[in-house]
Amino acid sequence: MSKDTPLPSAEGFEPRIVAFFCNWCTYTASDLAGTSRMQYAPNTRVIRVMCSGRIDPRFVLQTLREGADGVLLGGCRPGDCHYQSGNYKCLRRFKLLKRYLAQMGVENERVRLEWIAASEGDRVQKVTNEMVEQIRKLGHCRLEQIPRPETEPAAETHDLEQVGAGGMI
Amino acid sequence: MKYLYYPGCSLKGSGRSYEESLLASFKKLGVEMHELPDWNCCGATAYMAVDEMKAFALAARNLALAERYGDGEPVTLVAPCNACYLALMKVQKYMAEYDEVGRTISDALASADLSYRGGVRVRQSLDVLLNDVGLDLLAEKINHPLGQWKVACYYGCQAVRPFAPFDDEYNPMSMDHLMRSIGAEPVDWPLKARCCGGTLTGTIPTVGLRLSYIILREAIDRGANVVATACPLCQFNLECYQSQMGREYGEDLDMPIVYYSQLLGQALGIDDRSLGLQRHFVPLTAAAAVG
Amino acid sequence: MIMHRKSPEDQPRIGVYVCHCGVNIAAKVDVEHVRDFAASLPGVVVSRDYKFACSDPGQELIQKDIREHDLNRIVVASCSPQLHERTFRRTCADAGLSPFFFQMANIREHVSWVTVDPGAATTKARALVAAAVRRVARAEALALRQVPVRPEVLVVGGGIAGIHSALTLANAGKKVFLVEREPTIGGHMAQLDKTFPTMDCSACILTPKMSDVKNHPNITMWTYSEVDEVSGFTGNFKVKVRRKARYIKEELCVGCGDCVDACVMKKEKVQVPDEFNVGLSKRKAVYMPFPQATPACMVIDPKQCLQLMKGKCAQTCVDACERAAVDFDQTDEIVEIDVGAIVMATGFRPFDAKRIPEYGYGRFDHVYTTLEVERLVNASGPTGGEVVLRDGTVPKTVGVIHCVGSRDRRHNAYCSKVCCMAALKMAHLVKERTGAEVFDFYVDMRTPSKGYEEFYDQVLSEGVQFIRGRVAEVTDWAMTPEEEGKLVIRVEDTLIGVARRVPVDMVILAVGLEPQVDTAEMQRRFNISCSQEGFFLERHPKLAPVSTFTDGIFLAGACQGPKDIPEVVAQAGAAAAEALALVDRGHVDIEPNTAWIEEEACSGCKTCIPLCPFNAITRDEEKAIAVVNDAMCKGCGTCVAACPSGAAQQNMFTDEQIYEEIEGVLAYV
Amino acid sequence: MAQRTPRMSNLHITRRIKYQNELDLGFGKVMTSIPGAEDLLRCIQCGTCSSTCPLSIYMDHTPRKIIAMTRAGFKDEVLSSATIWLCASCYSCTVDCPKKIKITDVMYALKRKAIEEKVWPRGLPIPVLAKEFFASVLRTGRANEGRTVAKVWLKTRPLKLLANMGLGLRLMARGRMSMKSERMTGSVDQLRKILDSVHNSDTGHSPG
Repeated sequence: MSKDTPLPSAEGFEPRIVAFFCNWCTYTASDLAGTSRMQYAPNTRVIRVMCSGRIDPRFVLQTLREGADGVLLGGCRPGDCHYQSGNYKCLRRFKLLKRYLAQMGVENERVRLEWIAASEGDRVQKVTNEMVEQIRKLGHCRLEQIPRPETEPAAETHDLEQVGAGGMI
Repeated sequence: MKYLYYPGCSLKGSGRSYEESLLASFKKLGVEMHELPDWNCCGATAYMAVDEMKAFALAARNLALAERYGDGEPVTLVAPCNACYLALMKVQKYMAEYDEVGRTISDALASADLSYRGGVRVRQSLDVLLNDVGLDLLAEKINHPLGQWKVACYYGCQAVRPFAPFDDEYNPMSMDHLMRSIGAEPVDWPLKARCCGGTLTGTIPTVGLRLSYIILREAIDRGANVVATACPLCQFNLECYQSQMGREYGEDLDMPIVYYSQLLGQALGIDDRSLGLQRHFVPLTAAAAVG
Repeated sequence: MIMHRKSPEDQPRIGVYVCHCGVNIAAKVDVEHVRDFAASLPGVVVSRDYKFACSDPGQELIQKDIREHDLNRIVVASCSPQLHERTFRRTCADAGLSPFFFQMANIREHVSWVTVDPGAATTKARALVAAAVRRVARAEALALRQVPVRPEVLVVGGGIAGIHSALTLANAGKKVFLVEREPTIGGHMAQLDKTFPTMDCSACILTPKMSDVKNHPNITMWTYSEVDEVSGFTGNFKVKVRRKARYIKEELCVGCGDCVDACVMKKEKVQVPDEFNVGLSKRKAVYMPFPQATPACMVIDPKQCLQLMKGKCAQTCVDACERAAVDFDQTDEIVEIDVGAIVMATGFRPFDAKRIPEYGYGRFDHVYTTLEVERLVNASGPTGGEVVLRDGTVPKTVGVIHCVGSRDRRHNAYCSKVCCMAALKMAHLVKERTGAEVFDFYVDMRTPSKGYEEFYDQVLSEGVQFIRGRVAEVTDWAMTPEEEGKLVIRVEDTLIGVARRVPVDMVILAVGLEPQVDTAEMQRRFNISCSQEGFFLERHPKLAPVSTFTDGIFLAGACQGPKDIPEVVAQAGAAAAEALALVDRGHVDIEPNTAWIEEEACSGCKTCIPLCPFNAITRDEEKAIAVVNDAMCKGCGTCVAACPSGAAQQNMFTDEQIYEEIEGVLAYV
Repeated sequence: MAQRTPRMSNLHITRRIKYQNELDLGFGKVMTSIPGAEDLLRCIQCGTCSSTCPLSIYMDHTPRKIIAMTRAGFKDEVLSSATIWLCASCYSCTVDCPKKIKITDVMYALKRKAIEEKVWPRGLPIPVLAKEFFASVLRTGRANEGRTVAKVWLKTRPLKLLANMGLGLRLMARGRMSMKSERMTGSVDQLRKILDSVHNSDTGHSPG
């Protein structure tokens, strides 16, 4: 192997996907996929958070801004949240985020939220593979026009939260 | 109600009375059946043994034609013959389940400017009668209830196996319900969906005849005076080889083997000739002698 | 308290250790390449690869580097943090470094084990290592929080698993609450006649333990009760138990049975199937499940009692009870308890044989399940221990069928483990009681435990006919005169290679074990996980078999997977020991991943307050800002994600740390 | 099974042993690549297929044994076995198999393999029927039952054709059989084009 190992397919486009998985269900499921030796596409990079409720929509924007082609969010199944309702909060923010992204011209398939329980290693495999295939068809994600979070006007973020919140995000 | 109809080769040959009685009955029930234009053989069981992909391609062409006929609207294709029903169902499923099948068949269809995107719902005519027409409407339309018949409902294999979306794989009930609705009494018996021997009756008669005989014998033992079938090959085997079976096993067999649609037709008041009953070897009137 | 040698203000001096994990990682990931790559990352002072980082020499190597190279941040790229994060944190702490200056990159479960192509695996490992390096540079020195632990333990389920766990804990001096859904403890074991392989009478060995539970000063036993709600966390669970109305005052009832005799449901046709006898006998509205039921207390079935259903009955039971124990006005009562640990012992459910219609259960009278035959052969069962069929005859030929619902991808793909021995026991008992010719149809005979193979050998020598083959069908279709009126078992004798038809009078289905029907609901209530088959999921199949992913909740018995009695008892003891280890220590360490509010940045908008599932955030009206109560915060971070002004932050998961991680996974490809 | 007094001449004393070099060890693996046969190697030899099969009692090897032999590489024995030709495609085994092995599809695959390798038992009418059927459809787009069966008998057992003449005539008299071929309403060319295209893109199991 050369020092600069290229992505597996040099000729084709290999999407880069960042996954935010909750510690209790989806991260455990992806560990299970590992211990069960389920082979899947190598394009995802998992970032662990304690709860899908921690996933700030700005993480997703920043991830795309940094050059990722897709973002996968994973949380416990409805009703199974380790912190009671963090996954619902995630879902509400996600819905708003999707609308926002659509306005930015980001294709629907690039950002995906999945409920994957700790025992569902096979779903990690399936969802990852599916997503990689979908994004492979879409090609690179270009999100230059989004300002970096640091420079983002506070009011805009505020709006985002307020709408999503409705008092109870 | 309006359906696209796939007769298959047997219903134009040895199983003509199935088509005659089914179309007549549907007409009487106010159901429109339109024959799929330019259909071809489904491939049946034999083709699969020679070339799997070609067998799939044969069946798929019909689905492609049906989908095109629908012109964007959802299409239901009714296949009364069990073998056709299975072949059409199978290619539909395998195209979706196996990439290799999906790709090969799509390419093959494309070579003749055809395509199939999975938009056809394939259904057995029993399924349509039970679940679309419904027992309520049937009860309304029945004017000649057939109280004299103790019917052994014989579904054969491929209507219920392996796909059986509308009935049980070994103890199907849809035909039983249908028979009850026309006033006949279905008998409870364990061989409703056991194999009749298929083409073995012709190719290895010692084996095939025995399988058909087992079905017939059990139907008699359970007190049936008529056997109703849903498959042209089953009907052919049980009826046309009956005299041969009689000779082979030293029994006087005289069991009328009809299509469920013929009994339904009678109950709807359709004349025997329109139901193709004259085409059968064992006349339906012989039944009284058996029970 | 450990003195941290390094202050967080120091420039990061990072050590990276890329683990081979034998060949588990090294066979797929080019570890040397990743090592060299890591060395090029900002702040990295030392980068090494090592055969087994978690081994003693591996840990010593890290500690030596910390001392010699003055490292203040450590990254280990190896397995999942679920497995060894604690190990390496301790390594750091022992070398005088804050354990929270450690970061793990999961390049085994997330990379080498799931990736086909070595090149792609190496690329992915690089990204994860870069992310860990970037993140650890922003790590902060934190201290573990210590929370006191309550000494009481809740045991859920009063079968043999729950009984054994409760007794073990109680004997160690801990206060135990034992909650059982049925009117009596005892579970499935109470229904069994004999227990394999020694054939001890099940009741004889179980009932003493049942009365021990009842009489133990440290055990509070609540039968006919269910857990309604669980909140809190390890060491401090708050549990709401619903004590269902029995309509009998437990403290007054002596179990004499006068009310049962008096009950107006005298005719059998108005009576209901007796659950304890698996429907083989009938019971009235007021009943006791079986004579040794514990507590020896009646219960009135509200779905059958005329008074309770229609408000109209002669109430003969009330008149008959000299102690005035009948109480139609009773209602469900909710009791709240605080416990430090919970042992789940909720057991299993037998496979419903009707789901395999080919075997005719429910269609043919003479097809039974193993559990039904347990009751038939039991001396206190519905037939007084005589094996007679539903038509009153004694079977002359009996077929026992293995693997009913098990090893079957259409139903349960797993082996239920106990059925081979249960079937052998049935074959032995039925032959012993009736002298019948017994045929045993098995797929693979599985008898791997102490004394089990010997039992198989005994049953073989008793003349039971073993046929290796899975039965396709039980039918009343007769082909020969001998088959008329019998049940015919159709099977291939696979050792001989011929199809056989075996006519029998009685069929016994060795049904498998399934998760309880409400496992999914329980899983939610207790916030634990289930495996794909639906049994509760253990933390690690080998090394943490009775722990769950939720600290403080442990698993005992068949709720975790099929088990026989010896195994259940062993596991129940282990679960009790784990619970004991927790509550006995008196405190638990909690991750310092709580949220906090940066006062200057908080606008006082109150967005976060209703979001907190634990009511840990309040508003300081004077300062007009939000305040997080550290003791109540469980560290989910939901408030942090929602804070419009970025004032809320989460320790160990600050925005800054996560942005570093995002850049880390993307920037170096 | 028939009883008979054993005689020395009836005792077929043969030497039976299988040397490893006579086996095709990869045969099972090869078969799993065929759609429907993918689960073949999962078989636990429980025999459900053989006991539910209405024809296993006539087979030289039960379906279970065929799977074992396929997996073990007894390719010659499997392909020359009568078993695969006796399968009437009733799908009982497929729906009953606890491992969800599509045994009917496995049997089809073995039939094709036998035809491809030209090892099917000569004189057995079933492969002839399959091929005649195939040819008939290729000609007209539809199957003509009467003609096909007549041809099969002619090719395998001419006497049988005569014996069944009566049945044929009776069927004809009732309008249930005709020597005139049913044809597709459109041109058969389109169908042939599709079939040819399959042949071109074929994955290796086309007719020999």
